[in-house]
Amino acid sequence: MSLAPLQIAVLGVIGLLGAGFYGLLAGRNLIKIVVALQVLVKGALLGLVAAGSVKGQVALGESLAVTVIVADTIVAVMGIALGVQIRRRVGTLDVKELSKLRG
Amino acid sequence: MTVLLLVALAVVFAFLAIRARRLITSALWLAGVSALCALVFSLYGARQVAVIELSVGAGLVTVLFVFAISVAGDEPLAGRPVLPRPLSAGLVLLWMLVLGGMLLPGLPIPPAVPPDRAGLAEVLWGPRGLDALLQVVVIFAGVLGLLGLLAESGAPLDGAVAREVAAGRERDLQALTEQLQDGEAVPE
Amino acid sequence: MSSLPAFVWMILVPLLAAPLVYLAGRLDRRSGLARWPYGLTVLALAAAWGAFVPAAASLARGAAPAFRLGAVSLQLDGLGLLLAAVALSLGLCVALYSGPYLQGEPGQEKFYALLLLMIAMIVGLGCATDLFNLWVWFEAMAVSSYLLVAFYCQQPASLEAGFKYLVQSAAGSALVVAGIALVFGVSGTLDLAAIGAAAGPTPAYLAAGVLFLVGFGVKAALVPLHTWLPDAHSQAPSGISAMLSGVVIEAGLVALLRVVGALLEVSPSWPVLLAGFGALNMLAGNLLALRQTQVKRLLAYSSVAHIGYMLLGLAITFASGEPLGAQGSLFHLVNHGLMKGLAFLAAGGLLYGLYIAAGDHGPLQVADLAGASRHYPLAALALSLAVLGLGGLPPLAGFMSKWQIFVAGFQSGDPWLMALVVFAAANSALSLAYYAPLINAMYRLEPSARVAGGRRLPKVLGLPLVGLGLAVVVLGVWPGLLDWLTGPAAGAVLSSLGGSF
Amino acid sequence: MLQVCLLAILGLPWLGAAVIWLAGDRRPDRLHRLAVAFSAAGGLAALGLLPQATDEVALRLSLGGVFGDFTLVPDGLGVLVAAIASVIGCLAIVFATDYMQHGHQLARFYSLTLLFIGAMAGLALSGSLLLTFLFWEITALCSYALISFHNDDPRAVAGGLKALVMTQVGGIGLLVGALLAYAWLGDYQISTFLARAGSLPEGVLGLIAFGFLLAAAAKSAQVPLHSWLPDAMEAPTPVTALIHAATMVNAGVYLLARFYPAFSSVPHWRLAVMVVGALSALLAGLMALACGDIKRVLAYSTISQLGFMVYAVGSGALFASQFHLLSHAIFKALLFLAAGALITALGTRDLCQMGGLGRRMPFVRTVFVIGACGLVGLPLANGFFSKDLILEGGLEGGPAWLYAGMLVSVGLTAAYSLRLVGLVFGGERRGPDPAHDARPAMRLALALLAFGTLSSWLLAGPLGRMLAGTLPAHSLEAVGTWRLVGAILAHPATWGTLAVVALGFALWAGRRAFTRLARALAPLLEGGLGFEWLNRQIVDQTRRLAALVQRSQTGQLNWNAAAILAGLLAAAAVLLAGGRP
Repeated sequence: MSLAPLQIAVLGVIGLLGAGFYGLLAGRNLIKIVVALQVLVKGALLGLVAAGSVKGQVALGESLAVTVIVADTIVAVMGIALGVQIRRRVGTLDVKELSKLRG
Repeated sequence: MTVLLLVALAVVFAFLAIRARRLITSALWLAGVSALCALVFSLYGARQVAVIELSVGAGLVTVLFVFAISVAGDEPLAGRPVLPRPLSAGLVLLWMLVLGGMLLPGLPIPPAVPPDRAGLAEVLWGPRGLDALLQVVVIFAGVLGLLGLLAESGAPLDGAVAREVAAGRERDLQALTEQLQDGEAVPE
Repeated sequence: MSSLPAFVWMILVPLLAAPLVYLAGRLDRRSGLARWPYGLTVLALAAAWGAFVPAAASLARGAAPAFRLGAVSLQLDGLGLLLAAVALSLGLCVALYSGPYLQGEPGQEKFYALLLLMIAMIVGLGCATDLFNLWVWFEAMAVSSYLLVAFYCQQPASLEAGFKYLVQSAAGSALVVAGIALVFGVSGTLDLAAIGAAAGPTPAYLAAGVLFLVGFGVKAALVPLHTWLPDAHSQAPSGISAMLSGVVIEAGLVALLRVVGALLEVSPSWPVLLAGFGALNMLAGNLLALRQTQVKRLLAYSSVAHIGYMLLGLAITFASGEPLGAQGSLFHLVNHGLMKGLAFLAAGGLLYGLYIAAGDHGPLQVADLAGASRHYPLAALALSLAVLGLGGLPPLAGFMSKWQIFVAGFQSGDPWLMALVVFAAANSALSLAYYAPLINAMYRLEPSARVAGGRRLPKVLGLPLVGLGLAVVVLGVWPGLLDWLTGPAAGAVLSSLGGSF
Repeated sequence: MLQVCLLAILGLPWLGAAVIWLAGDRRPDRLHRLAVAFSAAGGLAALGLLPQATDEVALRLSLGGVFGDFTLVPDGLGVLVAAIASVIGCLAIVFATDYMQHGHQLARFYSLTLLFIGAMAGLALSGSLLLTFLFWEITALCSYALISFHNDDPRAVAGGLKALVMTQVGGIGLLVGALLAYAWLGDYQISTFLARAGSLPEGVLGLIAFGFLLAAAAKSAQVPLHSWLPDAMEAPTPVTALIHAATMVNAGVYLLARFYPAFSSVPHWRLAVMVVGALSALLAGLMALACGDIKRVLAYSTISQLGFMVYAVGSGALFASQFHLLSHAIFKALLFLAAGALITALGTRDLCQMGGLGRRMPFVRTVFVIGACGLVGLPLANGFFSKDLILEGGLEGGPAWLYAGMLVSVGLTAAYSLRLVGLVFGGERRGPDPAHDARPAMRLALALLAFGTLSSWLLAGPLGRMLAGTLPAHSLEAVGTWRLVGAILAHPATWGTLAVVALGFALWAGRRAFTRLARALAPLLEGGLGFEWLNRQIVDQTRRLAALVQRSQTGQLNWNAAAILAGLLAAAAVLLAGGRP
């Protein structure tokens, strides 16, 4: 069975999105939640690049991907900073403990 | 075929990053995912973004994670997960099946299109100039946010109210540090 | 530079002012009052209004002002103008208000700079015509709002809220990118109009539609994606709560609308989906608000319910192809911005007087409001007006926009939509069960311990309250006053549906 | 002139409300004077409007779009209700200057009362369905705010909330009706609706008709939506007299009467209206017999009397219903204000602590008994004529079994009125002595109302002429006062009714014979015949549901992410279900 590049990319996107979501659902550690977010975005990035390549617009796909990488790195950095700050102020990285706001 | 293998490996690495017990391992697996993605990108012809992904995703972000872990500590968390594991796995699997079921069967196999000759820089600063400008905004906002988040409460304050606020903060901080010291003392 | 169309200045002025504000704040650090950043921010937003007027005028003349940079163009249409109007007016009020509110807090220059950035990004988002560009505006807006939510970054609760907000919003945004990749991979274009022409009922577009709906839906607080909202709205500084509730979630809705408009052909179930989420939002929002004892959390849940009304109006237009539902819905968007802005600013005023001025960051409880009317007559009256308007009582703005949505529902002649309208009306009645006790508490004679020991409110704090309060009343008495804004906006929604009727 | 009067009726009270709110609580005596001045001016304008009634649109304000034209049509029906609101409103405010003498938050009290007067007049005069709905809601809002005026009392807060939510739920009926009418006719004008109702599809007209009935039942406190009115008695007494006896609760009757020509042909509608009215009259009369709070007794009696009016509309006796509306507004306002005078003097509303007051408060006793005569319908009081007209109309236009039920209600009215008067004024003194008899301003208001109770029936002829002349759609017939009186006196049913009244008196006088029955019934009656239970159930179930939903907001990030995933799945399912080409 041979798969076209697009199919492979779609498989990869689904796999990475799934892994990322599993991380969001099962992760306990704040930092690990940020890791899961990164995985999610890797999936989306893969999709963008593959789409560009399939449509013969590699550079366009690349430029979109760069924008996403920049934006997402910023988000990751802020997530990490929030995590560090939470560790400092709340004293834990456990997401389970981080549920004072509810109801 | 190589692409398929690499993608599959990236997904496996991603799951390992999620499953890893130690944060540091998790960060390293993530770097692996990033590197594999970069490889896949370059196989898709996107060489420049591959380089960027490698340096930013596998490099910079990993360094940040390691830094954060060194600051925040890396104790494994005891106790049961918030969601029952089968439920998380079931939901995710179901979602992957739905998405896959929607996408894979009906996906048209597109005709090979000759790749364009434009380079990343030309596109990014030419047709997608607005995106590039907005990236600057995002970075600016991010830096401001980071400064705000990591700022210590040492900023100059004014007036009676502010002094009160500062005093309250000091008290909180002290209580917190004491608490933390106590908390850290117990396991040893 | 003078060749730039006026509406671009609406984006550029706050955008360029942001670094200036930050720099001014750094130079002015000594005083701790942040006079310069505050003044500059207010000035910049007022100047943006100066750009708004010619932009609106040129749109009214029938010209469609556009700005192109490379392959990406920004175009001002009715919907964009409406979003800009809400963002700028609420933004100006919030900026005015935050000066006294944040007095003495560290890091104010960052607050103002980010506020300006956020407003600029929202205005830009309303004008985007390119799918990916839309996402970039959206993401930039989100990034500039993270610190604003977690502004009290010494407080565990606001850190918690900030982190939840960041994670959920980032997850949603990743889903949107995945959707963009799908659309791009199938159609090869990113232009929304071109996508609209190319899209058909194939699985790939369908999957992209789902991803967009959920991705933008997180920001627009569709139930069950709303879970970040009460935390973020209640923990942010009150001005930001007003912005989040009055503009940011609506910006999510507008983004959703743009994308769904382009993907309309993909599925006939869009109206069902919108109406379903609308009903769910109304019910869940009201029920969740019913048991709240914290004022700001209660108001946050009421935003969830009000998104439901807007969705209902949009669903009516999607189902019937008549602009009236969308017009009502967008009118409600404006009114909700004004009313909820007023509510959060008034509640924030009370929070300031009762807690923050004393250095306490506890939540404002409904019980704390007892007797507030005698010590804080303006804030109490403003909050009463706001919640009565939100509850849909005449002659306040909220009634008129709800009425417009209801009329649209009945004119469609569809029994399901009519039933939904009745459901919405019943929800309005239900919502009074939590709005009214707020008023009762404020007009008690016996002051709570908090009120008895509360501080006076700075005068400037009252200015936005008066302005927004007047707007809520005037629009309720004379709803036609905003037709110039809502009419073209509804037209823009219709034309984004591609004239497929 | 007409326009000036109209604007004055609506505008003066609202202007007064704004002025008083802005004036604040600092100088109470100035507030009293301002309130009296504005309400008196409004009342005079309303009286000036009476002779100018017309069925033409007098004022038109075009809002454009889906809001249509706001019009004011001062026809007979509207002018009557507006005049009642303005005049009794003025008297209630005069009374309040004494009643609220030591009150706090006077500015809020007077502003809301004036706001209400203006809104009620607007509701009556409105010629557009949307405007009607608008004023309808404003009156509900004022009613809520005034019921819970004493916000420190949890019962007042609960009562206000209950009134607000129940009338809002009923208001949905009016909303649906107005929306349907607009969707099918493209116009909000009531005149258009009355003229073209026949062209509506049968189902639509039926929906509108029953929607309006629902709204009317909620507003006029008819079974099964009546239970908010007794709880509304926590309001300051002048407000009770004005809003919850004389004016706002009439809005339902007014609505039904106004639209009667359009709905009378709807199958089962007339019967439904009559049954609702008769049931309310009967059940509320029973509950009034067992009640121990003077204001609640009067509240139940209001429900019962409103039931009479609703019954009259259903049977087609429109003139009788409006005539009784006028009579009831006067004598019930009198009774409530007199009760207010008692309450200020005694500091309690409990009937068990009254008794023997006849000699100590002779003035209040006299006017109260006059009011009770009106309520019972004894000859020479206005209630006699209007109630008998209703019963005659019912005998002609409705089934006999309902008429029999109404006769029982008449007897019950006599019984509980006698009980009330006996418990308050007769027998031994059962509590501390009253501080004083009624104060001067109170006396003025009470005396005017007592005079009205004894003489307002003289207006039957002019009222009939005005209604017949300005309501073309209703096809009413004008009859002169004396001919009407003659006809009433000559009708055998009148004497039957009087006999039933005597029976009712006898029932209370010989109550010892029924002790066991009364004891068995008492808990049932005090519990509001199960309606209270039903209300509580609805509230409890809603709260339970809310608690359930609240548990879904776990505050756990992992669950939040799961919700996003669930949203993805649900959206995919819906889109897929409809998305297959």
